[in-house]
Amino acid sequence: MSEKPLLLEAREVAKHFGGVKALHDVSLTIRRGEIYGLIGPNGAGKTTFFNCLTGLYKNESGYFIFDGVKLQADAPHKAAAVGIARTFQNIRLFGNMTAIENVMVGRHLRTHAGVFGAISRNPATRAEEGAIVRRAEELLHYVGIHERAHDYAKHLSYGDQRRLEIARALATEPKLLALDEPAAGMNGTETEALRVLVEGICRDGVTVLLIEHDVKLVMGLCGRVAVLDYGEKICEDVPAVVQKDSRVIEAYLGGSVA
Amino acid sequence: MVRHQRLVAESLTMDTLLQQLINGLTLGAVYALVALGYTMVYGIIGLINFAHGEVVMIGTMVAFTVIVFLAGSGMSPLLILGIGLLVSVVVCMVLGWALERVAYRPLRHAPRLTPLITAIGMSIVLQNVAMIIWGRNYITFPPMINKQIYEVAGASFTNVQVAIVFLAALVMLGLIYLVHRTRIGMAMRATAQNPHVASLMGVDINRVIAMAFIIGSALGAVAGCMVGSYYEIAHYQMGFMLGLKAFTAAVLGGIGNLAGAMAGGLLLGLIEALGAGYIGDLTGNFLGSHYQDIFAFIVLIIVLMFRPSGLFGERTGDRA
Amino acid sequence: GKKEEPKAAAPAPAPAAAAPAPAPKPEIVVKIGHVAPLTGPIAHLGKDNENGARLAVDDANAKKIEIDGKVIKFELLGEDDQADPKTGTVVAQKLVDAKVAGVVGHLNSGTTIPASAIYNQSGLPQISPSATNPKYTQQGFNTAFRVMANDIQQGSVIGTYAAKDMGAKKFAIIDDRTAYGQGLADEVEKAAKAAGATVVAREFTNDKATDFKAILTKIKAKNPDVIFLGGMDAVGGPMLKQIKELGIKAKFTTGDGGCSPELIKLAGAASEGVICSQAGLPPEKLPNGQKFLEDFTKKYGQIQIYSPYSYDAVMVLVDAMKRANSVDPVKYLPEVGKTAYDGVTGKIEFDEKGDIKNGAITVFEIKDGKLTTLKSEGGTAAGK
Amino acid sequence: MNGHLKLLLIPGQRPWLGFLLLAAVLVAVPFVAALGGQAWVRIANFSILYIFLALGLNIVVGYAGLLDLGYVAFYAVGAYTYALLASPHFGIHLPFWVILPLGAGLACIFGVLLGAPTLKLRGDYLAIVTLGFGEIVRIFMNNLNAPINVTNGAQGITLIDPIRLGDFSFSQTSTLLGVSFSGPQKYYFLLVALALLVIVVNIRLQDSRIGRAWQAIREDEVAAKACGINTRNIKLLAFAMGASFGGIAGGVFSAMQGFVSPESFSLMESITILAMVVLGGMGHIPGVILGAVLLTGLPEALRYGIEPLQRGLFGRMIIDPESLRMLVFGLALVLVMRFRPAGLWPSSQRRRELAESADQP
Amino acid sequence: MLEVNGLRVSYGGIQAVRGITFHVNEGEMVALIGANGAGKSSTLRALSRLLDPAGGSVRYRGKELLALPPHRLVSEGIALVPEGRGVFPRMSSLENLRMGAYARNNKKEIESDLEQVLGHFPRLKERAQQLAGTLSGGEQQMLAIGRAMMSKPRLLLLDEPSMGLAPIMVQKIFEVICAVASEGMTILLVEQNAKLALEVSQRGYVMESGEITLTNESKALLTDPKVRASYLGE
Ligand SMILES: Nc1ncnc2c1ncn2[C@@H]1O[C@H](COP(=O)(O)OP(=O)(O)OP(=O)(O)O)[C@@H](O)[C@H]1O
Ligand SMILES: Nc1ncnc2c1ncn2[C@@H]1O[C@H](COP(=O)(O)OP(=O)(O)OP(=O)(O)O)[C@@H](O)[C@H]1O
Ligand SMILES: CC(C)C[C@H](N)C(=O)O
Ligand SMILES: [Mg+2]
Ligand SMILES: [Mg+2]
Repeated sequence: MSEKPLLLEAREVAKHFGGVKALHDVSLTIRRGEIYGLIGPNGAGKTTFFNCLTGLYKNESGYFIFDGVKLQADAPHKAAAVGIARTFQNIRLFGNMTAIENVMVGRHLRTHAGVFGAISRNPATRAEEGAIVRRAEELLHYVGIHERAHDYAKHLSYGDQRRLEIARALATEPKLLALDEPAAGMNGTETEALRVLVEGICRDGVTVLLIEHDVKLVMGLCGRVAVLDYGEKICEDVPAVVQKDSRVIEAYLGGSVA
Repeated sequence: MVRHQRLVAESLTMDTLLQQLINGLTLGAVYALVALGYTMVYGIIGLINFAHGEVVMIGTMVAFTVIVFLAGSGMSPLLILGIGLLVSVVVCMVLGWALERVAYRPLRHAPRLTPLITAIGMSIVLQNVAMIIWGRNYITFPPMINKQIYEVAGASFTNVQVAIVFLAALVMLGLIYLVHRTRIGMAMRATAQNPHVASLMGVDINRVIAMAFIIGSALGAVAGCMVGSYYEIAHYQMGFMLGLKAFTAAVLGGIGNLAGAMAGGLLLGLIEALGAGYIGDLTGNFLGSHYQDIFAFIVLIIVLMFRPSGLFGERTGDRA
Repeated sequence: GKKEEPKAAAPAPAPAAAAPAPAPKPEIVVKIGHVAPLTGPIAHLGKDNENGARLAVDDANAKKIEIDGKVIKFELLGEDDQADPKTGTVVAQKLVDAKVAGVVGHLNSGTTIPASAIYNQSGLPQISPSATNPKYTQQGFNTAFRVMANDIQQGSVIGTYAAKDMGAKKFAIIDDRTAYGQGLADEVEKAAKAAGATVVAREFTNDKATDFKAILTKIKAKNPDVIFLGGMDAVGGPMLKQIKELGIKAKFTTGDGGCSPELIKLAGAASEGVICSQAGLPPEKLPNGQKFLEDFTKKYGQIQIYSPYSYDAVMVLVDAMKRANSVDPVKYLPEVGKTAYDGVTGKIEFDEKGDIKNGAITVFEIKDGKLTTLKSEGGTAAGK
Repeated sequence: MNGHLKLLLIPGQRPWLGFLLLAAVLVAVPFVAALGGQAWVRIANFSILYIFLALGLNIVVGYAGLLDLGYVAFYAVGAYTYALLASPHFGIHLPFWVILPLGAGLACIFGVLLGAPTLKLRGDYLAIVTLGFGEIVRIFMNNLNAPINVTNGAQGITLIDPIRLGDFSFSQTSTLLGVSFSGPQKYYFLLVALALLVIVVNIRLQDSRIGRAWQAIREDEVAAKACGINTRNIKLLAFAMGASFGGIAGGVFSAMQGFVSPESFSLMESITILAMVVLGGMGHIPGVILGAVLLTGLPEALRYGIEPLQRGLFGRMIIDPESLRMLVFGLALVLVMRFRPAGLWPSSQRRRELAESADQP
Repeated sequence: MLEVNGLRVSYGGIQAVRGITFHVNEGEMVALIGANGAGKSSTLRALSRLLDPAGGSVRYRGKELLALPPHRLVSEGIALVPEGRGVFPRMSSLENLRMGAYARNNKKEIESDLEQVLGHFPRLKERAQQLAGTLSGGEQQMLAIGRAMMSKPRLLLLDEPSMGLAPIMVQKIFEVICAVASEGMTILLVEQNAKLALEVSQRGYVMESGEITLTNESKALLTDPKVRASYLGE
């Protein structure tokens, strides 16, 4: 495992909101091809970490090195451009667009047609448009919601919306896929299906960073797990070790492990 | 060259500056009063009530009518003014209620821009109704109040100006108290942020929204009376410009924020007064008072570039 | 059949007018168009103009004028151009379509100018009672006339008056940034400078403003002898009050836009001592002036500003028809140019451009709440 | 209906018959209108001009969801560009095919300049800033007669050249193939050609990568960013596109009127154009067209209709027709929005959105 | 206490709830489970009048609920913790909690309840002045539950209270739920964590595509092979 090259390195990332230290000098490294878990109690700073990574928030200090290059993530679209895609804890789909259109938007980054192409509908543009549709269809298949391709995103059930968000993120051809609580609101059976999906994504060469409160899922999926508490990393290791860490149990897991 | 410098010196004297500050402050207070009404409605349903300027206009018109009617009755002027104000407040409250009921309530769930167009439509309707009732001509305020002119350090102001500034401050404080310290105020804020959940908490949102319109319109009436007694002139189209300025003021301060509306109004008044008063001299008459309205917008744009939700901008409570 | 072929085809499409001799019809209808903004901020002026024209039509009808052997019944077609240039062209076309024999209007230069091209193409005489932008008659249209002094004419009179007769050395000039206010104020500035005075302050406002304290304060610091306003009475009224509140001592002068009973109404006591100018001669000096005043007031209430001019404009058209003995625009248009008519505002003659020739300008002072004549400049025969 | 129009306008689809029909109707309009008088041809022309403007604004408001209350600024830029380069004012008389693209380009630059500082702003803040820009442009046009006389201030610019192709001038009546065309009728055909152009552009943009990006921004800007959309550029693009249409419309307006002055570019004009977009059906091309035609035509139709209507109802004139006319106009706005909140002719999608949001928490 | 009869909900043309019938007895805790999109949230929304049902009746303590305007429910003793939390984003946590007690008058009682709720959720105490919209997902969930409790309901409708909560908080919240239930509050619980829901409740209903397909004692449902396969992920 440790031979695998680094993909993401976070160095002493810090973020405050007024008096609240949401992230306090958090450092961690993620290797290519792994599924890396990020857990911690509510309000520990997990989502904030995602937001800093993807350029939605600006961290006050520290930095990220992604794929060997220091991230200039002052704008989310730049983060997406270098290969970081994400989903949102509170699902953020384009509700009034169909499922397939949502995924097609995800292709924006990797396609080029501009105004003149659009107006003239030249062969190159038409070819590109065709490719976008095909890729979007493939991705919907991949996450298993192709039957709903032409339904409005907001009409999909919760679980399907989560899948659609993943498909949209994958459409940007990410190297790192960051998932924020993808299993929230799913029952055991649905979570199981999600596990299979995430495993597949990883197998297909995308590194996954996963925030999740479903301990069973995290422990089953992740190679390594970091635990945040009050903005600080209190532990980072393989699941088996993390699960036994007394600080983690006290702050996060509580008495019974679900 | 020499002459130019002398002119600059003349206009930069202390008494002129003081006078301009007084001018700006009064104008600003007028804007602020109107802006408070805008903000009241905006704060609760996110609607730019373009018809608010017309409510102000109706307020002025009604007050004028009542005062003219009573002018010969031998009552004391102060009493007549009071009655005028009262009647106008009541009429505007009814108007505000009716507006909400007839024009806006059916559109609660409509796309965002729909009520905006309705508001514009209502504003046209109200203007033309006013034109039919009060005619096309300018109307003057009967000289009821003895305008007292005070002089301080070379600058002059009137009792009406004092009353306006005082009243604006009073109204704003009252509103802030209402919105932030009372139960109905809390219900208003909750309704503004999530009407469905607010009704789960036991808030009758129809009532609360109607209240906001009624209070906003009452403020409009008060503003109308102030504007009327300050400028002593009224016209069925006076509401449009006033409304626009007030809207600008409200945005400048952070629309939806009461203190912001007040601050925005005052700031706008001061910018206009100082802008018109000094820019000409400062730019060697390259820019003059004909660019007065531009200063206001430029300040607005600069403020919004640095504070995208206005000076006192509502804290957003948005996050990814 | 195809419609409108201006000029060339004009004789044909004026059936109401033409219908030559045979039928001994006692009465035929001749339509006269009138355009002004009847809605919007200056609708009060628009209605005033329309009322003036209406009174003229009524008076003309009362006289049972006979042209080419027929009794003419005039009918006024009043249109609202909303002071909007685009609407102005649409209603102009509408009047052309309706086959009016001539047009009185529009009120604003902004609508008068684009509309004038349409009237010109159709060969219809157009007389504006109130558009004062010099450009209106400089376009080379033989159909464009006005019975009102243009900004240059008037500006120089009032400017010179203030500098010479009032002896003002230091001028403060304000305009409302409308075509009218701007044009007039510029001319006053020129005249004042020509007369050796200096302009110590040039300030601006707009036609919808009610608060002028900022610019007035600035003016106060410059201590002028006279303040000139290029703008309307609705601006002048509140401005005068604020001048008083600020304790400014300078004399206040303004042009026709502010030279109205309305100004006195709006400014109240503060209007005392205001000097202002109007085109034409004072009504009391004119035989028909007083009667017009009485008739108008009885019928429509107070005059705003321009109704006497729109009254005259209609009468000029009627007069030209009489002289040409035809109501056909093609025939009587040349006669409009040759007008020499004694109107309620003075003697009306046009120069080759269509501007009023040697138009009289009268300077008034407001005394005891009334416009009192101080002096008349120019103007031919009738006045002097 | 909706589908029909689309079919008619998207080349490559079958129904030639429909195409011909539409063409026939379009050709017939100026002649039928002329039966009611040339004024109706002019009204038709203004309707098309407003279709043009409304479709331009539709890109900004309808597609990208940016509330722009200062659209008239671009219209003004185009109009003045034409006026200054084809009138005795500077004594320059360039041909229209030089000026129109120039005006479009200039307006486009303005669009970007004005758009740039506003990008961070949300909803109504954007509205007021664009409103401010619109006013700034108008105020400059109104005042740039001194120290150097650029725009001739409030007096406006007169004697602007009509559009002319060789010695075929659009302002005069001329006979072609035995049919006589009045000036307005000729402008009509020019305007129709331009309008078809803007319609095609609108349709094609909507169904494109760019169009999707606009819609995404409208739906959820944060999510759009996270999808890698450079929201700044995409928004600027919307402003620029919309603005250049405004610029062209302005140029044609200048030529048609022969006169421009700042009063044609007031805030009310921006508001009217916005009302056309919203009232017709935002984001939906046939709806926007309907909105533009209706809002230009209605006040004029009322001009003809209000008097007979009143006489019919009450037997006499109770209220001045013109007060009533605007009153009815205002009421019409209110009523349409009341009963068709998504616009008179919304896209099926929007109608659906609305139906649902009504009972959604 | 609550009798639902033939309740139907539709969105536009889509039927989300197709005439379901169930009841909740006084003092009971009842679980409603089902897959994504089964119609559970729609049911709760209809009960709490967030949306108008297409048909059916809801009797609550003998009264027809559907006849009441939504804002009267809270004074009848019904509170909902909505899906997606529905906090007032630009009000502080504290103000949100106070909004929960909007329909109550007794100031003293309100203050002591406030202390109690903050005692349950110390995290909220730390974040008392923060705008609710900026709270983390889990914090908002606690706030929504706390707010519902502030109204002192007789009948508490919970829509996925455990969503987005850390395991330790899930435990905590279920402890709180059980505590209030033991004090006599009646609870209708919608949960994806079916195992947990069935463990704490007395009875359960299973919803599938807008219909109730199964009902039984919770203990029995926990061992039902179909339930185990479909909802417990085994
Ligand atoms: N925009 C903001 N303004 C103020 N405080 C914030 C903001 N965003 C986050 N916080 C605070 O920062 C802390 C970390 O929040 P974050 O959303 O990262 O938590 P989290 O680990 O994702 O929690 P959860 O598991 O509940 O989603 C929280 O206490 C939260 O209240
Ligand atoms: N606002 C809406 N508009 C249209 N359809 C909706 C809406 N809300 C829900 N639906 C549809 O109604 C059905 C039931 O949804 P509901 O939210 O009640 O399910 P649920 O059982 O709560 O699912 P979950 O466990 O995912 O929350 C679903 O098919 C969903 O797609
Ligand atoms: C009514 C006035 C403002 C009209 C002015 N004389 C003009 O030329 O436009
Ligand atoms: Mg989180
Ligand atoms: Mg649900």
